[in-house]
Amino acid sequence: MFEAVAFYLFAFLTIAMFFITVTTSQALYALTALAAGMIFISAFFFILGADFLGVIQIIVYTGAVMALYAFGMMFFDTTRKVKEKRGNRYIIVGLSTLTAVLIVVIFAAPMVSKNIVALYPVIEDAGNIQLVGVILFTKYLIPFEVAAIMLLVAMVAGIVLAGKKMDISLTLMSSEEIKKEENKKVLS
Amino acid sequence: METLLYIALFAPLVSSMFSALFTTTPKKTFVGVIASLLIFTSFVSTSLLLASIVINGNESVHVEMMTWMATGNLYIPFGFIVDKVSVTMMMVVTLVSTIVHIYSIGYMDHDKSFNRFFAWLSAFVFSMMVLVMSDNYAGLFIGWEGVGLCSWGLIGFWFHKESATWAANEAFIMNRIADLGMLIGIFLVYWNTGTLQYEGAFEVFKTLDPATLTWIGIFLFIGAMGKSAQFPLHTWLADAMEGPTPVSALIHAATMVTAGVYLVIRSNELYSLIPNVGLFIASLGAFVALFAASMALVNRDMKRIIAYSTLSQLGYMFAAAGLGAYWVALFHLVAHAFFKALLFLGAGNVMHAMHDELDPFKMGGLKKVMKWTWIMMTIASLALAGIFPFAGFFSKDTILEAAFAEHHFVIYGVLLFTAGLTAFYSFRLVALIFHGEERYKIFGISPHEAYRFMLVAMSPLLILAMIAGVLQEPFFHMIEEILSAHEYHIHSHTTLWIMLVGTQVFVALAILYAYKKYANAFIKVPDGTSAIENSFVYKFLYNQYYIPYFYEEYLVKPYRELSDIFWNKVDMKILDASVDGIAGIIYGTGEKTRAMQSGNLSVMLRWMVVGFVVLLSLAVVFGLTARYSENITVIFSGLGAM
Amino acid sequence: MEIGLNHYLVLSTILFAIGLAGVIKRKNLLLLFFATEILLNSVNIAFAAISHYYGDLTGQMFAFFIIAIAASEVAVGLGLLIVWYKRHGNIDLETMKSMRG
Amino acid sequence: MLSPINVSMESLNLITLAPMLIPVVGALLILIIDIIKVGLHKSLYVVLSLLFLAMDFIAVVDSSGVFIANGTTFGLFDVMLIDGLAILAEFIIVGASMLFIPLAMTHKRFHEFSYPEFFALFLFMIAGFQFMVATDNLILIFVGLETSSLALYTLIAMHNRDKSFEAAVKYFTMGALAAGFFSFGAMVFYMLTGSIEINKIALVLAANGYADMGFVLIGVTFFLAAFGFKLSLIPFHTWAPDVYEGSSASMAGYMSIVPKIAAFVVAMRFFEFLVHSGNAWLDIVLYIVVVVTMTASNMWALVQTDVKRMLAYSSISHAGFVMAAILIGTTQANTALFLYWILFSFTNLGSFSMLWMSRQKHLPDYQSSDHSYNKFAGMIKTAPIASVIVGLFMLSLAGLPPFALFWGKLYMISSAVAGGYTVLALIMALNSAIAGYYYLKLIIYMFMKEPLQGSDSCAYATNITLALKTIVGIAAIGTIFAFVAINPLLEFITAFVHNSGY
Amino acid sequence: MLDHILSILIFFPAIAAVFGFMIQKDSIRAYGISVATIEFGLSLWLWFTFDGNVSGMQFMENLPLVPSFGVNYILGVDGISLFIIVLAAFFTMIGIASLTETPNEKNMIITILFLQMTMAGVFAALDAIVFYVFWELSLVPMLYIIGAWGGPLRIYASIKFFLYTFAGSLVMLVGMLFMAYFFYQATGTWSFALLDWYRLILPETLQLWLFAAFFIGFAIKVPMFPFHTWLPYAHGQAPTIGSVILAAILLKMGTYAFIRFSLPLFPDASAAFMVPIAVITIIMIIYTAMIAYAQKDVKQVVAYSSISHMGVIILGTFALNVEGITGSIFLMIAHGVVSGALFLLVGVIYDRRHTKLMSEFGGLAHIMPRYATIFGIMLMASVGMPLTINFVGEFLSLLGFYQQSHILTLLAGTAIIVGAIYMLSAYKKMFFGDVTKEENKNLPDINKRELVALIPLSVIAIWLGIYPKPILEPINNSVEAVVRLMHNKAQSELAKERIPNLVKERASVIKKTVIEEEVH
Repeated sequence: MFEAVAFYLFAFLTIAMFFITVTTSQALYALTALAAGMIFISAFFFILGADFLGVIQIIVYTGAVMALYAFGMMFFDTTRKVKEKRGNRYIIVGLSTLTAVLIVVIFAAPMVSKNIVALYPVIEDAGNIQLVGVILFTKYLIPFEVAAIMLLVAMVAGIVLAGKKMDISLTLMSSEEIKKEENKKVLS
Repeated sequence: METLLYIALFAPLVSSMFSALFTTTPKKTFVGVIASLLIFTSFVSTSLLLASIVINGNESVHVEMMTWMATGNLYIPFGFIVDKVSVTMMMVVTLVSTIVHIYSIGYMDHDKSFNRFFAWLSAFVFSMMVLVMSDNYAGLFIGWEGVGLCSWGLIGFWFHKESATWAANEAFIMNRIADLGMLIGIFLVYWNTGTLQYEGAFEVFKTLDPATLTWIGIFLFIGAMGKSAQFPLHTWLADAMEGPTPVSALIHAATMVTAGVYLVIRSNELYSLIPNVGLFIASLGAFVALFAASMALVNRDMKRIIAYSTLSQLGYMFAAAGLGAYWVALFHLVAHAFFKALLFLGAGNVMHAMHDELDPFKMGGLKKVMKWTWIMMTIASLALAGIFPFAGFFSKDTILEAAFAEHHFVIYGVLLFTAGLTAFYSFRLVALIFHGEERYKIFGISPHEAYRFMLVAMSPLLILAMIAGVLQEPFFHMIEEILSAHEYHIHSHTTLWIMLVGTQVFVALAILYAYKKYANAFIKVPDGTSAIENSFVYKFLYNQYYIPYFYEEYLVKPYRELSDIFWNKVDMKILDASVDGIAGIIYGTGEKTRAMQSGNLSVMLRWMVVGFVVLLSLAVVFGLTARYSENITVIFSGLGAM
Repeated sequence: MEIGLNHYLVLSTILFAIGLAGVIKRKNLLLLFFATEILLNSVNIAFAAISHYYGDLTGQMFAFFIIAIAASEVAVGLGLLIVWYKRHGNIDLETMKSMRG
Repeated sequence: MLSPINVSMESLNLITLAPMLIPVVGALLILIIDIIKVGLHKSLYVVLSLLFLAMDFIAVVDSSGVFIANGTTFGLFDVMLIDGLAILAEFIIVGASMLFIPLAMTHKRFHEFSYPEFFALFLFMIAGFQFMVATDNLILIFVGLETSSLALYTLIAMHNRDKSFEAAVKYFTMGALAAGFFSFGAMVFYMLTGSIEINKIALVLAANGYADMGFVLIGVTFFLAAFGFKLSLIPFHTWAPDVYEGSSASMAGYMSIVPKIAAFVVAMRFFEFLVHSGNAWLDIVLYIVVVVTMTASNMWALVQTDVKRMLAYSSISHAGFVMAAILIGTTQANTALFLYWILFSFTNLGSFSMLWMSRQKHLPDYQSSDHSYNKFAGMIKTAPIASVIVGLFMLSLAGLPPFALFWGKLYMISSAVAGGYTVLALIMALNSAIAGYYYLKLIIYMFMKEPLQGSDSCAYATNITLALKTIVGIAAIGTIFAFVAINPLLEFITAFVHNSGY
Repeated sequence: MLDHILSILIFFPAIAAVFGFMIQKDSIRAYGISVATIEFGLSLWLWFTFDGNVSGMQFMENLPLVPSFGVNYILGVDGISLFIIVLAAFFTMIGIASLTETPNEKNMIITILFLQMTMAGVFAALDAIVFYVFWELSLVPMLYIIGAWGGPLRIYASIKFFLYTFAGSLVMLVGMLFMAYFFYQATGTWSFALLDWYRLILPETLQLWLFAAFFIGFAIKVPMFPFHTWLPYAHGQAPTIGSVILAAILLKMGTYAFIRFSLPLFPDASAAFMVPIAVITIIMIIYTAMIAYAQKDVKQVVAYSSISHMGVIILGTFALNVEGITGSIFLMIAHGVVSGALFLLVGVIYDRRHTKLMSEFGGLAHIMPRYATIFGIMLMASVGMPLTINFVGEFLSLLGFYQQSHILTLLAGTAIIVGAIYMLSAYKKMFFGDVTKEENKNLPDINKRELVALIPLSVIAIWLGIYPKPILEPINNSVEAVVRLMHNKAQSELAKERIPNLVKERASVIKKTVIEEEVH
């Protein structure tokens, strides 16, 4: 019973938050709603016994991602009202409703799940974090490392893109201008 | 013997090529002389061949020079045969052409294309020899087309004249129509007999069924119709008179136009197997005889009148050949060649004298200045009219007899009536030209007689026109075996005599009427005001039954217009446009739908989602169908739909 | 009233649809990125739920990596936005139309 | 309680990881060098990258030896995978990258090549692609995909001008959406089978007899959308022309080859069993997608005024053409895919390199874009050899024999015929004819038009250096003399594909 | 060397063309002429060493190219292809020799040499893919020739030419691949070798489809109605040499391919499609002849006349008997010579007046008698005057088809009428009448350079008309082999009936020899 109540409560909250995120015209509201939605999602993770995931969700999303977005917002000065044309509302509403309805139609149907063998079964007497750790460093070691590389890539990319290097464009400068620029650097 | 044959055949070719060497140089008389000599050589060789054949009896000379085409079962050699039929024809060809060549030296004296003329003329003789001498249908066809080509070149000899080139093309194209028939005939012969050699084919003909033979006969005759200008392919002959007069004498009177008759005679073994076709040929011949004569009655162009008379005489020949009297046809062909060539050459003299004036109404009284020509043309006309004892009497009366003896009285009647017309228009011409007032003086022309040597050259024809009749008996004996000829005997001598005398009287009356009407001093140049000129019959005849008009209006013009439509409308607007249209649709689709790539990220995302949703709905529909397929089947079967 | 896997799946689907709607609706790039986050998060719920109901940890792993991916995407995406903003002073989708056709 | 886990080094099969590690190490090395000394010339990084790529190539050769000896080999907890597809794809990825990287050595300076980060990211990207193809684990595929994609977005943006930012943003945004699709699709399959490894998914689905067809189709739809984005299948292609136009010509050429082959391999792994499941829906949908992609992009290519954009659409069309192989699904078709792509790499890289060679920094008046058609008008008069080479590449792209791509088309259409898709074969053939037009258009501009007034004769060679010449030379030779190499290639590829069970 | 003479014939001009880039501009012409002459000499040598009594392939070469896919470099000639190869070399030589002042002469000559390579390749190839390679490759030089040296619409014309043919041949390629796949199914190995394919007997329905696929490729190339619309543009815009080679050789690829592929591979389909194709050819013959009559541009007259003549060639091919096929092959050569010469002749006047409109001329026979004479000879050859080269071909083609259908042959035979109509009227418009235009009064007559090309062509046109045997005999032997093969492969009643059995007809052969003996 608790589970059902919690589910419906958080389901309602999440949907509401995300709905606000995509519909509001105030960027700040959107950001806040998104962050709230993320936290509510972590609630599901806890309900489902995925504690590690829940923690990560809060740390990464609300901690890192939202912070980034917040910085971004400050930078972009989007606190003012975002103007958006309301032309193609029907398309938007239609498309998304259709998608939802279609998938719901399917998923509401009973599933025939046979032959499913849990490859990495949840062991009752071990904590979720322990289990995750074991799998992460055996089976998913490589993806884990690759994810690290990915983060490195993202970091380098972020630095390159947002850094000073992109301020002048060598692509658009003629060779004389480039020369001049280099001399300036040497002098400075 | 073979050497003689080759000389007879190739001397004209040598002559032609020799003359051709000088086509771009100014006039050189020696070209004409040498050409004439070479043709004469051919004539001599032919005479020797004739002599040897006559002396040795039935023997023929047959050579096979080389293979022409050989593929599959088809085998066509360049083979030549000189037998009694072909040698007769060769004699006519070489004799007349020798005379015409010599005559032309004078006639073409002032023409700057003198050399070219001899090249074409000799080439024609060569082609004609090939036609005559070939021992197979394909070889015949070579000559057949060759004479057509030379005829084109000679009709259009004065190519600066629009009318001449037009007439040349008309002649060529009309002949081509007939040649198609001939070609089909040849194909039929090949696929039914496996060979194109006369000998082999004739052997097999005897075993074929009449239907096939009829088709072969018809198609070959279509070929003959074109070359011999039979109705309805006759219009080119009159127009062909645009060519120089010696050409008319040689090609359009004596030799080429008789090639059709020759073909029928040559294939007598075929036509004697299919009397029905023969009867058709005879009927058509009789019709053309009358038809052409009627047009000659009112025409006002000297050469055209003679041309129509040629047409008419060709009708006689076909009538004879169609009735199975091949030797008579051949004999008339020979005799006709002599007097008609003479008539044309005489007309040539007149034209020369009158500075190419052709309307006899503008002449008159020329006998004073052109005595020899007058004599020659009168005799030739007498021969043409069939007055005893000239050549025409013997040949033409035999045709009448043959028609009578074969009990084709309608044909006989038509031919008899035509004989009267022939006499009338021939002497209308003679009377208008040589008798009566000297009307030409109004036009300031001072006529003169032709060169002496031209007249001398014409003299053999004059003599032959006069005495050819005596050759009838020996000719018959020579030819009787090969053409399975027999003399036509009217049952009673009385009938025969009545016929002969009657015909003569009829013809003589016609001549007298012509003289009475046209040899008087009151003839004026018609100006289109007289009652007779406005009569329907006159106009009808004068306009050649409106047949050329009909051809022009209903064949030539539609062809041209249809061609234009095909090009401008069908080819450009439909076919080409549809190809371009396909390309255009593809390009246009690209042009129109490129707006989909608006560059707007939102739209791009939307496309992506749309694509996804479409796929998804398909998946759902399909998935649901798969899942509930059993239920659906049940429902449908309940509805009776499945 | 037992909460089954289907409930979570339906929830996930609804969230995904909301995300999708956001993606096609938003003209502001930053808000657009929010929508993509929703997409990924909705999948995470489903993964966790399946993982739970199957008693298999793989789903959680997937969700974990999805979170990592989302994070790095944010970094790069914001980098790009910053560059664009520096040049154009806005992050409006409608201004990105220099290439078309 | 958890039991300790013993892992033996042998069971890890570290060799399976070697090819990917090399570029990662290279990238890190480049980053370190940059930290130690700033402002080194780009040639250093080019050569370093080349070296690492060469080593990578050798490592791939080595793993192909492993494959020949042992067949399909798993490693590192069955996450890594060496099979024929992986090796072939890696050959193409590494080979094409080796052909691409010297294109950095242009005569003019361009922004991206002036920074070592470019080369580091480039190597990371290659590693990402390699991870993507050398596994059948959806997680690793996803992570590899994102690694390479994120690097690629940056590389595009680093060209540093408005169009390239725009391109990068568009690519990125759509990529994010595609990532959403991918993860949802993976979720569906995980839900259906409890597994995220493609071969296991296939096994489970087969064991169930595809009972949940509806769910499978939902999953397939999501994957199709995700791959469709990566492979630029219509209607998920909209990024392609803009991104190609926005990025530098060399990068565009690279993008038309390497990311796609990686995606093709994944798609092949994924769709292979589905196509053979006798599912009419997938057949129909793939059929439509393939035909529409080929045809529509051809039509759009017809109306382009910029050569690079035209080539972008033509690349979409080629991708659609090759996608047919996945639809057909026979060994011959899969072989044809690789053969086609190898030959396509040479030709397409060659033609993009020719554009790259002629890239100006400032557009003259008569030019509306970087590589508008009229830039090439009358090129035969001013730069005969260059124009002959461009013509050659165009003819090859059009599928004119005996140039490289003809053989690819030949084998591909043959596989369609042999697979029973006769109508598809005809459509493919006719599409080649449509495509002929726009390739021809460039040839016509080069060979048959007069040069424009005021055009600069050396505009075509403005960027030329020995490195570029070499690359173009290699591409040209590969294009012309492809017929010599077809047989060994064919045998090699057939053996690899066949032994991998595809 | 003889073992590889075909390869040499193919690649010698190509290699020479590559070296040609090194030659200085002013000397390129001499180089081109000498290369083409050597090539022609080689082709004559090929003819000389060719054994006319052998009906099969000679000078075979076989080199594996993609053996695992059954693509091999197989070459060989028989009587069917030999003379077209010789003709191609001949026209390349004549074309270069008679080349008038052109801008970028060097490019032109190099292009022509490449073209020569592709032409030799098409006719020597015995592997479908090798054939296809050369077939497609021949488009490129032609595209360049038309597009770079053509008239005002040259680009449109060249694209149209290229794409139309390209599209058609791609369909053909699908057909070839299907054929190979069928071979694979039957034998378990891939093969594109034509001689392998000959051994295959296909089910009739499949034959129909494959025939159609090949037909589209060939018909566009020929070009057959209604796929012919590219040709007038191509000819109308191409420079003289382009038109000459296009008409003389390139169009023959289509007709040649019909004999090489369609007939022996699909005898049943050929028999089944005989009547529809005959109807198409009749439309071609009459319809295009009428269009030719409506033209105002003399080059277009010749161009449309080409289509009309191609109709006769196709008709002869689909006679399916020895006479017809032999005739059609002979007519290919004949039409090559005649139309090539006619285009050269048109080029002569175009060089002088820079117009091809007939209304601009008139009375040229006065000013340029030699030109008029040669034109006249070719005109007569074109209308199929006996003792010219065309007649032999047309006669045999029509003769052959007559066995199949009387009425269709009668209709097709109108070729000789309609042909005469447009040709004579064109000749009349150009050469007859008075000289009306002032510009025409001082035109120089034909010069030596032009005579170099035209005299040999005139001689050939007449020589082969009188004595076609040296060509006809080898053709005949090879065609007999083809017909025999077709008859043996034929399955349907219709095909058995339409394709003659040569063994059965031995009886009439004996009869022929008997007649020959009697004659001697």
